[in-house]
Amino acid sequence: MNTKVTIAGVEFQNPIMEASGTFGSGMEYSEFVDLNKLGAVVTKGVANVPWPGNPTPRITEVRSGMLNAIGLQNPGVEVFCERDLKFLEQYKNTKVVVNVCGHSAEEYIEVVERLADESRVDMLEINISCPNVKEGGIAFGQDPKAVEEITRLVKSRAKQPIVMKLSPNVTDIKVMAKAAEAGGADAISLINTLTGMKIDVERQNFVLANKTGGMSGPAVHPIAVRMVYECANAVSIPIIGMGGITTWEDAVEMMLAGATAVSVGTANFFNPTATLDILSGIEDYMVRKNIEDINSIIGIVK
Amino acid sequence: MNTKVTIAGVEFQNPIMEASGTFGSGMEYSEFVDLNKLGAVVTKGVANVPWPGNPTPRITEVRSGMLNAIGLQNPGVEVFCERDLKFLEQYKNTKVVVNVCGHSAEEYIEVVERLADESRVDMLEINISCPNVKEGGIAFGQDPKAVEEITRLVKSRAKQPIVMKLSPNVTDIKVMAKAAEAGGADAISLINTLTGMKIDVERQNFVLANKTGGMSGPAVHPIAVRMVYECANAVSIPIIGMGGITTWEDAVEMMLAGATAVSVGTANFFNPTATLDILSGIEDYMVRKNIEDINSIIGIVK
Amino acid sequence: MKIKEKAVVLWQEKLAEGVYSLTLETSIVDHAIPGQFISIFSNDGSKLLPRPISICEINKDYGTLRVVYRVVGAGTEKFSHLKMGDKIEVMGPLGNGFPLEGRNAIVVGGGIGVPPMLELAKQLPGTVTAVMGYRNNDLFLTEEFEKVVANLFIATDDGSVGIRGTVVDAMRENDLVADVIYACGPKPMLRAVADFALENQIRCYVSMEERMACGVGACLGCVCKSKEVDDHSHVNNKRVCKDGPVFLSTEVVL
Amino acid sequence: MKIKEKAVVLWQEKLAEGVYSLTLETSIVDHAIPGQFISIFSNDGSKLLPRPISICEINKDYGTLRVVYRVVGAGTEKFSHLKMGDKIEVMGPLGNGFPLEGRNAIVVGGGIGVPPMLELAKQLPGTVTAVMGYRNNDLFLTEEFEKVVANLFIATDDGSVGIRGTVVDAMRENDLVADVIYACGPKPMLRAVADFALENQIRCYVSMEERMACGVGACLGCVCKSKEVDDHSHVNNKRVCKDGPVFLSTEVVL
Ligand SMILES: Cc1cc2nc3c(=O)[nH]c(=O)nc-3n(C[C@H](O)[C@H](O)[C@H](O)COP(=O)(O)OP(=O)(O)OC[C@H]3O[C@@H](n4cnc5c(N)ncnc54)[C@H](O)[C@@H]3O)c2cc1C
Ligand SMILES: Cc1cc2nc3c(=O)[nH]c(=O)nc-3n(C[C@H](O)[C@H](O)[C@H](O)COP(=O)(O)OP(=O)(O)OC[C@H]3O[C@@H](n4cnc5c(N)ncnc54)[C@H](O)[C@@H]3O)c2cc1C
Ligand SMILES: Cc1cc2nc3c(=O)[nH]c(=O)nc-3n(C[C@H](O)[C@H](O)[C@H](O)COP(=O)(O)O)c2cc1C
Ligand SMILES: Cc1cc2nc3c(=O)[nH]c(=O)nc-3n(C[C@H](O)[C@H](O)[C@H](O)COP(=O)(O)O)c2cc1C
Ligand code: FES
Ligand code: FES
Repeated sequence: MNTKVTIAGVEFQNPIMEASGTFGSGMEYSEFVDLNKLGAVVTKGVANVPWPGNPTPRITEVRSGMLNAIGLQNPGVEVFCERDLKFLEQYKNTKVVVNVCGHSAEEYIEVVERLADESRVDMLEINISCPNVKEGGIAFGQDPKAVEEITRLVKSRAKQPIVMKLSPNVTDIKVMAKAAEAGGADAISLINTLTGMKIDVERQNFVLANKTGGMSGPAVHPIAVRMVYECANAVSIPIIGMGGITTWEDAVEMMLAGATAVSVGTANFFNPTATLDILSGIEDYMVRKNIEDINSIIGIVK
Repeated sequence: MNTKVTIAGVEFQNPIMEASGTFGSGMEYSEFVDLNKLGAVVTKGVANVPWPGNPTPRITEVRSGMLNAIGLQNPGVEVFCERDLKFLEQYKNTKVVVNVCGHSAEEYIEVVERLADESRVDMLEINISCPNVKEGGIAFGQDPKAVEEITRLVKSRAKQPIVMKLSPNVTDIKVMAKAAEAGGADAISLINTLTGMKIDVERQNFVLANKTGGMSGPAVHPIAVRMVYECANAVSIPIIGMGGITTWEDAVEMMLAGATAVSVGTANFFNPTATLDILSGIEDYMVRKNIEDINSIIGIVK
Repeated sequence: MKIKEKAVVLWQEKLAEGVYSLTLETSIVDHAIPGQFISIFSNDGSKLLPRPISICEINKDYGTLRVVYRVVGAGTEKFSHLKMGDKIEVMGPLGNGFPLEGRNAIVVGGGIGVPPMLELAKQLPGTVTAVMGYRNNDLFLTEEFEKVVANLFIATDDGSVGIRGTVVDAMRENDLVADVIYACGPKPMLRAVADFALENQIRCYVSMEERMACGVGACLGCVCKSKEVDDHSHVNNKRVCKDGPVFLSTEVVL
Repeated sequence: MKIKEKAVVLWQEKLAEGVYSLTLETSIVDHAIPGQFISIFSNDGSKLLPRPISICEINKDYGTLRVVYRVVGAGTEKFSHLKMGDKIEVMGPLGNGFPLEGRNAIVVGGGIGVPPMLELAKQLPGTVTAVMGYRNNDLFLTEEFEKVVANLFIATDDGSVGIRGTVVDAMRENDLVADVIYACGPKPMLRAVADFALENQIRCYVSMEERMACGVGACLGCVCKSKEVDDHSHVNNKRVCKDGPVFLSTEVVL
């Protein structure tokens, strides 16, 4: 039985990753999950310098999901390399995908160049879709010209393959996927969070300090599957699918729709072993359905 | 205590309507709900001629919501006037909002003109956002020029006030709201359903015959609140808010965000008295919070 | 008159592998007739749509309804854990139900289509022959049918009980005749029974299934193709939940 | 060592209006210390995030943990219906817990901040004075505190029991002195206690609250402002779930 998948020449032992920002750099969850068993660890977004993020409350529950407005708090790329990458050294079987954020093209470039010679970094995921950053972030991800341009810039400086992470808050996700492909992206990942809002009716005020937050969790899964399906039929670069994946069925759905690999985000918060549970569910499915190679199910539902 | 709200000169005894397509023309639910107590009955989309809709399965459950791909099955405007409007004659306290669908501008116009002299029709809701119609429908709702144009056309022929119903499947809902306003809309309503997909992993096929379906129910509520809030701050015409309203809190949230009235859709399916339960919840809230006039809470959260 | 209320679980038992019998105390019973169904709702806020389940027995004296269901997914799995005294949201009675006709009736059930035939068999005015199809010898409800029908024939896929084959094989092999047939089961079975009825010029009612949302005829989610133009939308689509689930085999496309 | 598992409800009782005591059998107890908390999960698939609840008592002999909580929303409302034998998903122990210090300690609890002080009071090495604030005479846990502390002072908002006023009023009025103070309760109370401690040059630990998602330090959802640069992100944000919930009153912005 083969569970290996390859994206832009990088071979992952299996298609299960966790989603950026939901797993730190794996440290905290290593008490629950043997990181060496994951396809990849995808780190929390890293910027050129430390970012303080948004004021609290940053988190609120919504039905079958949550809103977050962390605002990309992170220690900056220096501390990240010294601490997080060093920590990840010990997990040789697992690939490391570093999620990169920035307020401007220059900031992305700075991070990408700092990471260029870090051997522990197998791939870069460029977050052009975080809805919680005012100046840059989502603006990039909602304009195809900007997507193509930033992709081209980042690609020209990056030593590792680059995955462009797309925002679902767009009229036509296919246009964004094609823009990333045109810019030279090695792969795309989707979906980032959908912008939502919750109001406290007793206090008559926003629940989140940031007013809006990014919605994630099982509630968004049908939208994510639709978008992955649309992109799979619009571009020929591989797709990392995510959004609400909670059970192995959700992951298989995403792969049938066209994802080469999948990321598990919010589910970690209520099931710290979600990634490995999903992996073993997929393995059982393969046995039951006589699937020799996981690659044979990618995108077969048309 | 005043629960009356006014939209484009039409006075509703309270801000609670049901959402188009989830309540027929009220007949089936009149066993559970005294239609005379609702702010308005909003009918299922009506076209110029009968529409057969999509093949089945048309319905599937998703977490905290559902997907539907009914495809606007309806008996056409003639039967609608003879049967449904006649039926609604008896509910004098309740306003009637007729939801209008079409494949082309001409088809919308035909319906609007046929309804012009029907005294039981208080308002028209123009559905330019149904994701299940290939030829027209959503294409209109995703292009601001088309929105403005169809609004202008319909407005020029309609005798009743018109509400343009917007699609949430867009990058910037404010742009669409402004386009409707520019075209002369008397109000806007939002959100229609978000396009989603579900795949059956055992059969390795789409669950819905139509492949994609419109997602509705509590899962979409945070997105709907965000969009209503954005529109309320972008246009000065009134907003009918909907999307996942299930409890009175959901309805109040929507009004605090800027909706003058609200529609309850999917919730009817699991709670046939949802509309009236929500109404009485709001009344209790007004008493508890000493709110004399429901209008005083509209859009106060900024 | 349709009701939505919390029913009380009086009794639940396992009848066969994955098949459960649930007896509910609910005032829905007051207006229920055979062939109608109820919507059962989950207590889980992420599972909102009803699970439509046919009525298997109606006991007006005790104010109880019985349903028999197979565990096929997350909803029915949760139902299978219900215990005496638990409360569960139900709505009904829904649908049209079977018209009670004929001096000689055959009731045909396949798999989880068997249960609705029990109350029907009890209430039919004439002589009733039951033909029941199962996968294997893990039968259910057969003893209860024996008590209320004149003849009972069983067909199993693996031949472990009764005839090896389909319910139609059983009907043919036993040269069954009647003036009306009632059938509930998988589509291919309904099709075969309808063909048999047509050949033998017997009036035939079939009970249909479709995914539902409202259960009351409002959402147009659950339509099946009808041969004639339908009353609601005039487009040859009948609503299974409202115009059905019981249709003449000749009025729908099977 | 953190564990996520299904705990068994051994006992639940109502202590005061809307306040419940829940005793759980769970192996989380093996590594739990006072001031830590557990995440309690709902069985409802639409409510996914944990409800963080402080540990009120630790009984390693029986393998049980006790928590005391107030019903404030849908999640805690559902918990209040748990009965003996029910199972519920929990994760823990989470957070750092209180360091056990001092020869003379004051433990201060306000409202639903009272419970975590009980196990702390039991385990503190020195003499313990407890100061508890409640809204009114609907007290809870006071009898249990009486058994384990040297002195117990009560303050109520309405003056119906003990001193009318705040816990700090009670501390001032009774001229309480100590070499360490531990406090849990609403922010304004923590602020007042911290000020009192500063004035009197007493070391003071406060237990903080924030909305949580992961509960283990990964999501950065639950930060509070710290005076010094934090170890994780170097931006003066400490994670309540991981770096806390217990902080020195001087290291955080209250
Ligand atoms: C009129 C009618 C009468 C029925 N009577 C019975 C009965 O007496 N006994 C019995 O065991 N089953 C009966 N069924 C089928 C039963 O409704 C489904 O097996 C059940 O809804 C599955 O729910 P689940 O949550 O376990 O499965 P899931 O697959 O997890 O359900 C997910 C969704 O799909 C829907 N769904 C799944 N399978 C079906 C199906 N076959 N038909 C319609 N909707 C489906 C569910 O209602 C739910 O909305 C009947 C169906 C209909 C339409
Ligand atoms: C470290 C810590 C320890 C706590 N210890 C206790 C305790 O011992 N006893 C007790 O009664 N309460 C305690 N709380 C508060 C408790 O977590 C909330 O009252 C509870 O989560 C409310 O859940 P709900 O579903 O009833 O309310 P809802 O308002 O319906 O909850 C909705 C969401 O908001 C979150 N939330 C609501 N209120 C709070 C809050 N005050 N703090 C953090 N998240 C909140 C919930 O976790 C949930 O995600 C503690 C909180 C923290 C952070
Ligand atoms: C708390 C939280 C923090 C996140 N931080 C990031 C981030 O730093 N960079 C990024 O690209 N995506 C971030 N995301 C988005 C997730 O990676 C993922 O795209 C999204 O949550 C959808 O997946 P899910 O539904 O499985 O969580 C974050 C999501 C959550 C919930
Ligand atoms: C079964 C179904 C049918 C619908 N039909 C229509 C329709 O005919 N016209 C329309 O404008 N919206 C239609 N809608 C969209 C609803 O009116 C509403 O905008 C949407 O469902 C969001 O609200 P909810 O989450 O409360 O259901 C339909 C929705 C559902 C679920
Ligand atoms: S389920 Fe809504 S019409 Fe049948
Ligand atoms: S709750 Fe995730 S870091 Fe604290």
